[in-house]
Amino acid sequence: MSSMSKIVRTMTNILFPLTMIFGLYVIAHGHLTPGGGFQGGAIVASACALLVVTYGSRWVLGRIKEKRLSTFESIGAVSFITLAFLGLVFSMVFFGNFLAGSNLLFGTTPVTGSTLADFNTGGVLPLMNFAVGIKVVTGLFAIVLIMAYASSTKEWNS
Amino acid sequence: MIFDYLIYVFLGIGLFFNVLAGVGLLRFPDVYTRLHAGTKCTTFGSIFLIGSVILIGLKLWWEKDTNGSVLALHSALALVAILLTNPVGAHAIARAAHRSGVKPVRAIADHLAESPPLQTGEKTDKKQQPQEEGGK
Amino acid sequence: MTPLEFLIEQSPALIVAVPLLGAFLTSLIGRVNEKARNIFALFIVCLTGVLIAILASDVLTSGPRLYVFGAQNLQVPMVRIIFEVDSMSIFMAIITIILALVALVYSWSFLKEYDGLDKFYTLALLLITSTLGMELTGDMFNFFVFLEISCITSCALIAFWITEGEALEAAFKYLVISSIGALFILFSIGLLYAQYNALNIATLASVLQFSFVDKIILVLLVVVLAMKAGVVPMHMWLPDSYGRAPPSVILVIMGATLASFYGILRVIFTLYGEVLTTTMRFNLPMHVLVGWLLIALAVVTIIVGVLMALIQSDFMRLIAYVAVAEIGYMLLAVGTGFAAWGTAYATTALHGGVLHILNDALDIGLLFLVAGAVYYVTKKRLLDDLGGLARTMKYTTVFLLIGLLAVAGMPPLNGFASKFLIYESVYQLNPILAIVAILCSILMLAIFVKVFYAAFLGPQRNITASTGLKEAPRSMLIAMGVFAAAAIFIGLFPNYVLDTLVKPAVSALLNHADYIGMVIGGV
Amino acid sequence: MIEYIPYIAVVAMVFIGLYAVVFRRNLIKIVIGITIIESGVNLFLITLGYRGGGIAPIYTSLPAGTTYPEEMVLPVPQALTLTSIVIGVAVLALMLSLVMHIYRKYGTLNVRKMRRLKE
Amino acid sequence: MKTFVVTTIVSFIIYLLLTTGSGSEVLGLWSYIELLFGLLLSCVVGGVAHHLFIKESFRMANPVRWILFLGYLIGPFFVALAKANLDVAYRVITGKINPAIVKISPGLKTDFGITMLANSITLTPGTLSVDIDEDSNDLYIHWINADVKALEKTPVDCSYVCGKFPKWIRRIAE
Amino acid sequence: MFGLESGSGFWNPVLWGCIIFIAFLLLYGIRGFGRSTYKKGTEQESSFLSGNPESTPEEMQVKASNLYWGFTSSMKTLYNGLRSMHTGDVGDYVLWFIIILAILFVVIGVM
Amino acid sequence: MGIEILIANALILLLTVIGCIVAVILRDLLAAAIALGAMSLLLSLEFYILQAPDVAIAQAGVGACLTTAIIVLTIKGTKRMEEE
Amino acid sequence: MIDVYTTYLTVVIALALCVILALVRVIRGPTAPDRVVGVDTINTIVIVGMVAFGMAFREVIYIDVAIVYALLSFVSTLFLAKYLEGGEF
Repeated sequence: MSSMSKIVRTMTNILFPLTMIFGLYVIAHGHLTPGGGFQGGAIVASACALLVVTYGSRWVLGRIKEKRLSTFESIGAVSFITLAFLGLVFSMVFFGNFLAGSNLLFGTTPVTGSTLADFNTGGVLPLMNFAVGIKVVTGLFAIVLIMAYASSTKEWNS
Repeated sequence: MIFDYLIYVFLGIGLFFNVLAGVGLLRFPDVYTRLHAGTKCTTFGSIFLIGSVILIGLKLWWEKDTNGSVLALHSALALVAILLTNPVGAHAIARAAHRSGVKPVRAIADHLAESPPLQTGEKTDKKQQPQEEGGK
Repeated sequence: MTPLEFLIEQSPALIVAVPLLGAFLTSLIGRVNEKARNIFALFIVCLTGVLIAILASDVLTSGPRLYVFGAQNLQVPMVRIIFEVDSMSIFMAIITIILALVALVYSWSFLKEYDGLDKFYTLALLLITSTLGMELTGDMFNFFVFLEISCITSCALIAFWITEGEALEAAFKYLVISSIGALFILFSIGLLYAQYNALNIATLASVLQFSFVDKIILVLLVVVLAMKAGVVPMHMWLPDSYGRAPPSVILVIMGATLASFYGILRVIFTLYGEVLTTTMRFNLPMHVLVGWLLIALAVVTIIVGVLMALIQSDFMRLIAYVAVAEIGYMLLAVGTGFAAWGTAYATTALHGGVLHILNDALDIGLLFLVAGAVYYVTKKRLLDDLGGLARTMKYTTVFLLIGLLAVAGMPPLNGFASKFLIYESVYQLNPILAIVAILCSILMLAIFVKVFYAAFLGPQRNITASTGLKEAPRSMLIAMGVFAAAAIFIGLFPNYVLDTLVKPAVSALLNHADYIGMVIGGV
Repeated sequence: MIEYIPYIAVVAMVFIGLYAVVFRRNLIKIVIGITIIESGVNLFLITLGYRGGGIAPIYTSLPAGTTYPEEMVLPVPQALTLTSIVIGVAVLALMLSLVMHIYRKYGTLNVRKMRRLKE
Repeated sequence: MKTFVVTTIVSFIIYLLLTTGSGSEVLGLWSYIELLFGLLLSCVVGGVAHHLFIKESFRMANPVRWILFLGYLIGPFFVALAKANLDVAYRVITGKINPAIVKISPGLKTDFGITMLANSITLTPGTLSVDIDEDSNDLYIHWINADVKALEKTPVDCSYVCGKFPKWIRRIAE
Repeated sequence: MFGLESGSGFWNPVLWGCIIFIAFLLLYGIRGFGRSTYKKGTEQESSFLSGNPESTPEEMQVKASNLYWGFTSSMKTLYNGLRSMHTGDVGDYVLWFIIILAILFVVIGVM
Repeated sequence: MGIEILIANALILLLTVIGCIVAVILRDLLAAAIALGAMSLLLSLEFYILQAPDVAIAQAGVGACLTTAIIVLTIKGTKRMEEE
Repeated sequence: MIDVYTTYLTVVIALALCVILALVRVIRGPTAPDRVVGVDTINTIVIVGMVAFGMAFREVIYIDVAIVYALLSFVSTLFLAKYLEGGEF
């Protein structure tokens, strides 16, 4: 509801894209470095929590509805499972990595050992990381948002 | 050789100020003065500690070690993050402390307590930010 | 490869994946149309049922199945997720899917007037997924994950009637105790991994040493799973949550509870079976001691469950305590079967116990559905406020009679068939146990006489003329009718079920070497 | 040597958490206790995977000429811990939202007063 | 649109810093797919955050200001920071404090400017920004060693508390 | 096809059905020996109470919670113990769990 | 493998356990939440020492920010002091 | 060239001692803001400690954790501060 002081708000405006790009970096490089869908998702969700704490939950709810968040969450989960089913379709194995070694998107075969991290590897893993990331971001953000809203509203029920 | 001593000096300064922060936290009488110690000293100390890492990274970069230079770059980003967040956090804590009713100990003046209650910036903010932005 | 063969080959994965996909698709479809969502959820469960039937026909004819996720062949290190399906798993999967199907049909009209149904369907399908996963998996850690998912989803489902404080209280208690239990399971899995560097049930079973640490692991696993199954004195969460959740939710949760019971069977017979039957202590084989420990827990469970059920005045809570006692009967049979490993009556006891899992699901499920129908019509929980329901709810009364006679073990209903086998075999182990079991069964009948007399006979109480009383809606009657018909069918033809499903399941439990050899030989 | 010190901490954390759950009366304290137990178990799992002098299990950062099993810390316990952390967040969020609802209904956070369901 | 582009570019620069050393195709530092993907992610960030990142104007997009800003950081700011720490060290050891919360009105207009000033004040000798008046941009400052002479006026003169900072910041941010 | 056999006993629903049928017939025969003068809807139906006014059916029906009063009051000590066991306190739930764990640790650990 | 990492390890674990104890003992729930946050960040450092950066990121993201955040929100929604 | 490993691990030990000092403040702190100040200080020290560890182990990814931490500890500080301020979330 109430927002914090102007100094905090300005710094939030600067830090929000910074945190977000960092979280997306962690998600995108999940198959190369530590991190992945969950960790990056938690970081991005924290960035959104930053918005909640500085601007108040009403302000955020005026911009994005909780229903849309849960729709996105379902979409993330569905796309994850769909990738698994695509593995079943293309390589006859559930969760099959049908993109690995295909030289298409993310299809390069990785080089073993201490090399420069090649982004274009991993097959379906980066895609799955993104699906998980969408789910985690929206899920955690929805949790924080709803709890923030509920904690400062006196007359809610259900 | 000089370089090594420089790093030791950096580390020494950094550690000294970090310890000073801890001591200050224990010795000062109230929240605001503790914030002085806890914010300034740790920031300054971490500048020097991370600075030493950056120095080593620069040296490694000179020696064509990619890993080391990337290390220094990331450390610099961590330093930037600290520099951005630390003072704002201190400001938020100080404001919270004042609003939750902690009086500064031995204060000879308190203009904030005398002034009328301050607005939070919600209304002005809404004027600047019309509602149509959400969906884009 | 024909499509059917492909389906058979992939079915273990699909059984888990289809409801998982359905769970999230339902909430998307629910945005568009509510009726379509209900139909879709039912369709998903039916599809899963078909897949389970396909897998069952394959497993029952040609032995256990191994399924490795994401690999064409098993040349990689054994860190893959492995599903291993034998007759016991498929037996439990059939029970789960029957309960789920009936629950969804029942909730069609039972939950119509409440909101938040999107989340209900999502969570119910997730719970079904996790229950099936617990039953089909061949990997300890995977088991933990599914167990934990089932904890979370069932907690959220227990709190379905979120406007009632008691439902929230029950959900909180359940979540506290089950998450602590799950953490202990994780701890024991860590110990197992540290010792043997493997997480596969079969691999672990083949290398288990029964050192001191293994004893700790055994106790941790068995006690936690017993807690999840509701064994006294760790049963207190069960009446709380069963008494306060909607019946259609209870059915699904009951599937998870029975899956925990299946976990006990899996741990004792498959994981520790080899070791316990060959180790000797104090001139006694280890399995006798463990079996008698289970029997002791079981007897306490039966007695406390029945005695507490006698003094309950809340309809659903009463049935929940009876469910606790029923768990005790199963555990008694399993303990007998384990203590008397190798004898003929041990097999009989296990037949009775495993058949009783099915019967428990059907009978207690039927009783909960009846209680739900009573609640739906009268909006009252306490037995003291009810009366004379038999005048208006004729079908429900008949179903209640069938259910309570079946639970009390009266012929010719299904409860009798399994209890008969249990009494017979337990009598041969120790007559006193059988006498206790029979006495408690008689007390159970007395309990239901109380229910029938107080709620269904006598004058109608506290009924205002405006609301009136009607029969329950049709979908609820169908759901109850399915269970009642199954109860009568199993009561009349126990041999049919025994031969097709139970005997393979019990032989899968007893011949753990097959289960182990499946992985060791397969790699 | 380093791999044995954390076990003491694990035992301490699990027992502290159990103490909080059993003897503390506040609902939020119970939740905190469960979080502490969970942290202890996570630490236990990570410690199991640790090997003296090992390096982090990352494919691309292997030193040249080394192979998988000898030099690396075991990766499986870390995967297990990650899963456990994920589940822990879900449990925590669910519990805390339940606590909020219970407070609205019962007007108290005391466990002893939250006993409408007994016997 | 303009805000979107600027936000995207800024986040892309941060992404580039994070992924330095990922390949050797572009300038020996990045690989093509990394750049492509980074651009995509930056667009996502730009789409989400552009209204927040740039609120008032594009004043700060001017590179001259950035150079000034760097000069400010390395020059007066760092010196003040060092002085501040020696000051705190002195007070920690001796325990001599004479605190007050005072009001100053630096006369800065923009949000960014006042934020910069507040942060500088927090990190420099003996002062800590406690609160801010949203309308008039007046700062309330906790001053660890208050000067009695300065307290005679109520908004206290800036030069006692923060030296030449407002001038610098006015040059950078306004 | 029908029936169930354990080591020492057997169960056959068909046989059971025949026996029940015969028993039912017997009962029906016995019923024939009853009084034939009973008439519905006459004074014979109403109950006879001397002294007190007649109570309504709601009052006459024993409530569910009082139904087994004799049983519960005769086993009062047992029930008091059981009631005090079910405190409804989360801490106690966990405590029971830990107690069982400890007991089994001791029992199995000794072996 | 020097003695340094041993000492660092032991120190950090000691601090973690102290954090746990403080989180349990304190009657002020907000203070307990703060102590839990401190505990979880020290735990993250310990994961770091045990060569698990992956877990450390997760623990940092979850333990440092989200756990504290939602506990604080819950305290806001209920009440702060633990009653007797 | 100095021995990076030993040096930076020593730095970490010294930082752990600083954490002890701050933790005393967290335990003793008479008011909640005092505890928050203590935690804030611990946060900064731990971030520096992470960077030092990353230098000692020579792993870039370890420093990523420090960046994450620097960004996220700010959020938790803000949550605590806003609660103390008495603002509605």
